[in-house]
Amino acid sequence: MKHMTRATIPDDTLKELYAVMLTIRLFEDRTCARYAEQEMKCPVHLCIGQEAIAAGVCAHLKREDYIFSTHRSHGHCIAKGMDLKSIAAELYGRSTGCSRGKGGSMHLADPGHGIPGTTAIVGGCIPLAAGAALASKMKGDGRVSVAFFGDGAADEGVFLESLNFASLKKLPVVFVCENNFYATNSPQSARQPAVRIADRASGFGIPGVHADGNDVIRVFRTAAEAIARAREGEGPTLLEYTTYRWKAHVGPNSDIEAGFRPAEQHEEWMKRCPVEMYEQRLEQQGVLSAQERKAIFGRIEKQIDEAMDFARTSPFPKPGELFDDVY
Amino acid sequence: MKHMTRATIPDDTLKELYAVMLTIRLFEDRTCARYAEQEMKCPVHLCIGQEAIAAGVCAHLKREDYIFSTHRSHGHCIAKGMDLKSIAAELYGRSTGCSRGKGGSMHLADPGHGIPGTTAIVGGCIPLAAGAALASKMKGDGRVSVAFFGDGAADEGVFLESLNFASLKKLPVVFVCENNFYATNSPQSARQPAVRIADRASGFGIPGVHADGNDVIRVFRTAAEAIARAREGEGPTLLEYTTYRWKAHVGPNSDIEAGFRPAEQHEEWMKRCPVEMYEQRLEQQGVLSAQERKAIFGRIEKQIDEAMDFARTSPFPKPGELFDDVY
Amino acid sequence: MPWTKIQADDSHTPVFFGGDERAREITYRNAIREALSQALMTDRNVFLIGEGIDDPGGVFGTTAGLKETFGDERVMDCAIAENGLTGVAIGAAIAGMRPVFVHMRVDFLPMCMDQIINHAAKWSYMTGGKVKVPLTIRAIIGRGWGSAAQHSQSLQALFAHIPGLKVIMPASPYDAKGLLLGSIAGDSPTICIEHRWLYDQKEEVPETPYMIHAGKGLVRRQGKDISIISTSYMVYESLRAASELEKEGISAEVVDLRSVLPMDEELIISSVMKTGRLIVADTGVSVCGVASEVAAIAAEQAFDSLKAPVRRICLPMTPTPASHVLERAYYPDHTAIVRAAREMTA
Amino acid sequence: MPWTKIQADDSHTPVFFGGDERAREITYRNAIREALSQALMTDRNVFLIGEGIDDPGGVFGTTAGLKETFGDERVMDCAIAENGLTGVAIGAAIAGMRPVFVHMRVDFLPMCMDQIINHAAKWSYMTGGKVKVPLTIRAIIGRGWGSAAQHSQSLQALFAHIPGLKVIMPASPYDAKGLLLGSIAGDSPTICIEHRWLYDQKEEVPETPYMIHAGKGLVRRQGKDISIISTSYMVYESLRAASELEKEGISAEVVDLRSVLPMDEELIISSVMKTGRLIVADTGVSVCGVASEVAAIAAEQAFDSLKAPVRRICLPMTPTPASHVLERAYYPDHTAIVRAAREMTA
Ligand SMILES: Cc1ncc(C[n+]2csc(CCOP(=O)(O)OP(=O)(O)O)c2C)c(N)n1
Ligand SMILES: Cc1ncc(C[n+]2csc(CCOP(=O)(O)OP(=O)(O)O)c2C)c(N)n1
Ligand SMILES: [Mg+2]
Ligand SMILES: [Mg+2]
Repeated sequence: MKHMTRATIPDDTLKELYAVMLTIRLFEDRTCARYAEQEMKCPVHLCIGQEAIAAGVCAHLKREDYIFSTHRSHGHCIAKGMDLKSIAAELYGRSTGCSRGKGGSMHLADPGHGIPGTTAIVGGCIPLAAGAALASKMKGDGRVSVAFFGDGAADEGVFLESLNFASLKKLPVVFVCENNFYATNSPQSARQPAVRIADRASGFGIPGVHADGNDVIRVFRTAAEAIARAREGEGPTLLEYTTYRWKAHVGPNSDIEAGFRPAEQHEEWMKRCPVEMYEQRLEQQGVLSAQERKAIFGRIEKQIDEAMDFARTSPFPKPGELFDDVY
Repeated sequence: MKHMTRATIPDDTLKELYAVMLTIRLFEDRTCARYAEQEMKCPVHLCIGQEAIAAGVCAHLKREDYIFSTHRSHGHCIAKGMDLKSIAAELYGRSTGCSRGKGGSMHLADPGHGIPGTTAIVGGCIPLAAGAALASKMKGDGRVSVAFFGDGAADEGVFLESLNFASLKKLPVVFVCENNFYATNSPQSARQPAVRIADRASGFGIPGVHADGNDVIRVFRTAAEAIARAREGEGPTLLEYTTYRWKAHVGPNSDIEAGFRPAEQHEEWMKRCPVEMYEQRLEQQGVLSAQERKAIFGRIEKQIDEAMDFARTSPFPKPGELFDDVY
Repeated sequence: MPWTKIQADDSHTPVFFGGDERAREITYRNAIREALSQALMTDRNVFLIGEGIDDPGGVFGTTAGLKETFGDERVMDCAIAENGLTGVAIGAAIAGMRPVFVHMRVDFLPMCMDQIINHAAKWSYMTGGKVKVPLTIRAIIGRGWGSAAQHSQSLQALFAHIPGLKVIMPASPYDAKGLLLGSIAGDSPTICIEHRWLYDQKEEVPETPYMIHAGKGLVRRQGKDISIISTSYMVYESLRAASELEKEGISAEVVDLRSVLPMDEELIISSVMKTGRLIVADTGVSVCGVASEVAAIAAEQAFDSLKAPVRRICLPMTPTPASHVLERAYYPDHTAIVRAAREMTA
Repeated sequence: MPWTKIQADDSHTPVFFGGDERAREITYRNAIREALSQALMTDRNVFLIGEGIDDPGGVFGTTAGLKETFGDERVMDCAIAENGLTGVAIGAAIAGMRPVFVHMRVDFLPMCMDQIINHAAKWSYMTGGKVKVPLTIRAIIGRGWGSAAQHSQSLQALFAHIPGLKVIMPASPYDAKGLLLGSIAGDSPTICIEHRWLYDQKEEVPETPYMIHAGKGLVRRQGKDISIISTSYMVYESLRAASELEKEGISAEVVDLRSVLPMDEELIISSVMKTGRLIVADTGVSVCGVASEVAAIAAEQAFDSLKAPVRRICLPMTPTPASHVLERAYYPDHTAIVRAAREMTA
């Protein structure tokens, strides 16, 4: 698979990457629009601005491969192929939700699509991915596991403990750090010395790669190599992608006006919108006509309409279900 | 202080290093001899074979500088200047012990000598040292903190969390990893990929230095630089010293016959006894005559005799003291 | 010691100092902020640390503006690395500082249980009392809005089980300020559990600094038929229940524990001896919880006065669900207390 | 499922299967080793992990020789990195394995409380029951020889407070084998707390694999004047106390809880209803502990039968001291139980 880093990418794949990114963007946009109605009664951590990473990484994963993610997981779950209906219904607290209304936005799960669950404890998902990879290695099932997490999670001891173990056992796991420079509202400089997160890998004998996380093609190519390495039994890779969160840490609003992050920084990154940049690129390369784009957009909007309708017309769990699923 | 790495070391210092190493060795030997009497009713983790590190590092510390250590702390406490009497009495569970009989061998403490306590939770002492260094930085008291810990502790997340924080805040702390290749009876290869522990430092922007931990002069020189860096406000250093534990993980016996570690490995390291190698070196250099050596030996043995006598004639704590010191 | 300048108040008075002209109605949130601010002002060794502590939101307002006043060395934002940084705080405390570690949720404390349980709680004892750990850890309990299993636990019992710790749960602004100042000034590691639903509560609070020491509860409302012994936010549900019960002719006494370790056994016993009936209302789950402890104390030491089986009003033994429909079934409120009281006095 | 081959036994029989010719007296240590060995043999998805698990000492003999038989992939030594490796074990369990994580002491579990409490315990619930965590964690309680504050805690209550976990405390070889096999075969995260002083206990144990499911206690000795409800090693102290009491004409019933979450409420209630008096003897400290829970259950559900105040025989609320003189004052034994029983029946 090493050639993937150079070879031209088939048009279908290019278009699929676009469709996935757009689905994430539009789903999150719709969540914002609906959130004020106060019917999604759970905290939402939106990934608008970070779509390229989910799309570029998951493009290489098979349905049975595992991903583990965090509080900010909508994009990863969508990119991994999860049904929008079951996500929307979970946000709406319905019994048709992927976690039967028990999990909410922070605990999406769909084992049928290789999504065994997401955790809102920072760093928590990283060893879980290593553990699933250990299972795959022991079973010889050929699966790859991916952990998505933020720059904030990179400071938790479990991250480094997981790197150590995964390296020692040469596990088929890829650690994907989405560095959006903030953990809630703490800038990286308040938390870490000025060293790339990717550079922490070498101390554990693991390759660490940094790339622009808003360029889906760069993500696609670097992830290709890491996932191929994992699948071929050569062990883990740490990927660090720099990107930017457009919305507040939690909720549908912007936090820029309130002074949580510098306005110039935000503007700079808004200019580098991963969806738009990619759209232009595809247009320039003649891969995607305006008409096709419209069609994709329409198809996705329709899917989201259906998902939201499904969610809002679904039944709520019965109070007695409170006591189910504890064990 | 950078010149310390080259400059000739004064004879007095050379002799003092010898005396400290020998004190540790003889104290531990005596503990072995006495242990079978079953009057020291606590687990002892002996540091025979590893004396050069404690001696070489602590030689640069002032009385008010802090050290934090582990289950295997006798050597560090002796090198930092702690009274043998109060150590012995603690091993014997007496109220005259440094921790009034509450701590035992694993929890020696002597705040008057910059030893605020030792912890038997692997890795636990590392952030404590960083915290004391933070206090020193905030107070501007010019003190340096040292954390002593093993190769096993280097895999705990807290170690890496501490490196990150100490680097970010440029704390006056030195992390001293005594790599004796084993954690209890697990060899390094069962726990870590083949990368030097010292190499973990660079991912956090910290210098990492490896040296032979059985060569007290190498320890002395490398520690000089790290402690000077810390004292001058340039931040932390990670020192990794390779060495070997002669006795079993816990207790006064050898574990070689029972097959816990390879006999050849053990023999190889016994040939590299830190005390003997140094003795020969000093003799060759004409720094220490046979007569002086004997005098030092005699003086130390007498101190140890006194310490053990003091301990064994000291009163036990009263049962009611059980309820003191909880808060 | 700058702390001698601050007056201690163990007077059991539920509200403000008589005669302090500067007592004003302020919120729980502001009472906490005032305590922190006065501690920072009074003692150079006090510092605050926590992820997001200098956030414009200011940890629900409780730290707002403090960085601006005291600088980012003393109001220190930090990495998400709870165990390591708790160790750092303990190390600093050992070396003479008085750190206050702030966590947005108590759910994150399992990350640093080792440093809390094995180090902070035991250091004084292990060193024969020679070295103290004057560390205060603030942790917030959430509730509602689909926060789900990992963001709405109420874990005070985990700490109350550990000798060497103190665990305070202020329910009122006055107590929040006094208990926090008492804890920061004290020499023992203390966990302060705050409930988010209390932050808007108002009460008269003196401006002058004062301390309340952990270990004393207080009677929030006198009664003679039944004792409702409660913690934190459940004090309000208990008071509401007591009002309703009054209409039915049942006189309920409401006790606010304020501190769950040490726990005010005397007060529990005297209240139960007076009323003969006990309901315990705690914010956590029942099993091996604070409510079990109160019930056990009553069964051991006020047994002869008990006229009816004890009742615990706690969270059920399930993780917290997300859907608001399930949340409604999950959280007990004053109606559950009223129901229990009716049954017990029937 | 290979597990269907193993017969479940919830028969409450304290000892061996009648008719199993291969039942032999073996030690607690060997009963555990046999359970692990049979689990490894029966199910390819079972593996063991733990620091020092393949040590020649074999974790007090309980894993001795297993690496030689099953290889170092399935009997896996590992780094000292409890939180990360517990996460690894949970991840493996989520992906279909049945790991058994072995810790030399329960004191090290605070290091991985987050993965246990926030992940293992909640994963089933958070995923609406779609994903299970079949993880068993073995942790050992120590006692004596100056192990001091950080090496002799008995922390079962911390886990028993967490919905979604199971917590077993086998006191006998038969139970150790059956409960362990039941836990490894089950789909819930289970903490198995073993007491070091039990390892040499002997009992007849069938060679055939069998399972005991968590949640059922048993009466170890029938009595009518007083119930001594106990856990783990304290079962033996309770039995010893019962023998002494018998000489004085006091008939004590000894109940072995076997599992503290779920707890066998029915058995507690029925025993107390029978005897009217309750002593709880647990290996941990009292406050917010397992003993509080048992006392609370009795005060709630067997109140009308209670003839005397409940008593808890537990560790005092201090960290563990090192000096043997203090250890002697610290650890309660059968004499404390006898004294309490005498007072209660006087
Ligand atoms: C262990 C733990 N500590 C603190 C929190 C509170 N918290 C939730 S998200 C977050 C920031 C995470 O930052 P990062 O990992 O960079 O992810 P991002 O939100 O930027 O995607 C924090 C501190 C938590 N959920 N878990
Ligand atoms: C958190 C924790 N896990 C496990 C243990 C049990 N234990 C005690 S010492 C030790 C090995 C430590 O190895 P290392 O750090 O290399 O120090 P050494 O004993 O070689 O000096 C272990 C696993 C412990 N004390 N604390
Ligand atoms: Mg981030
Ligand atoms: Mg070692």
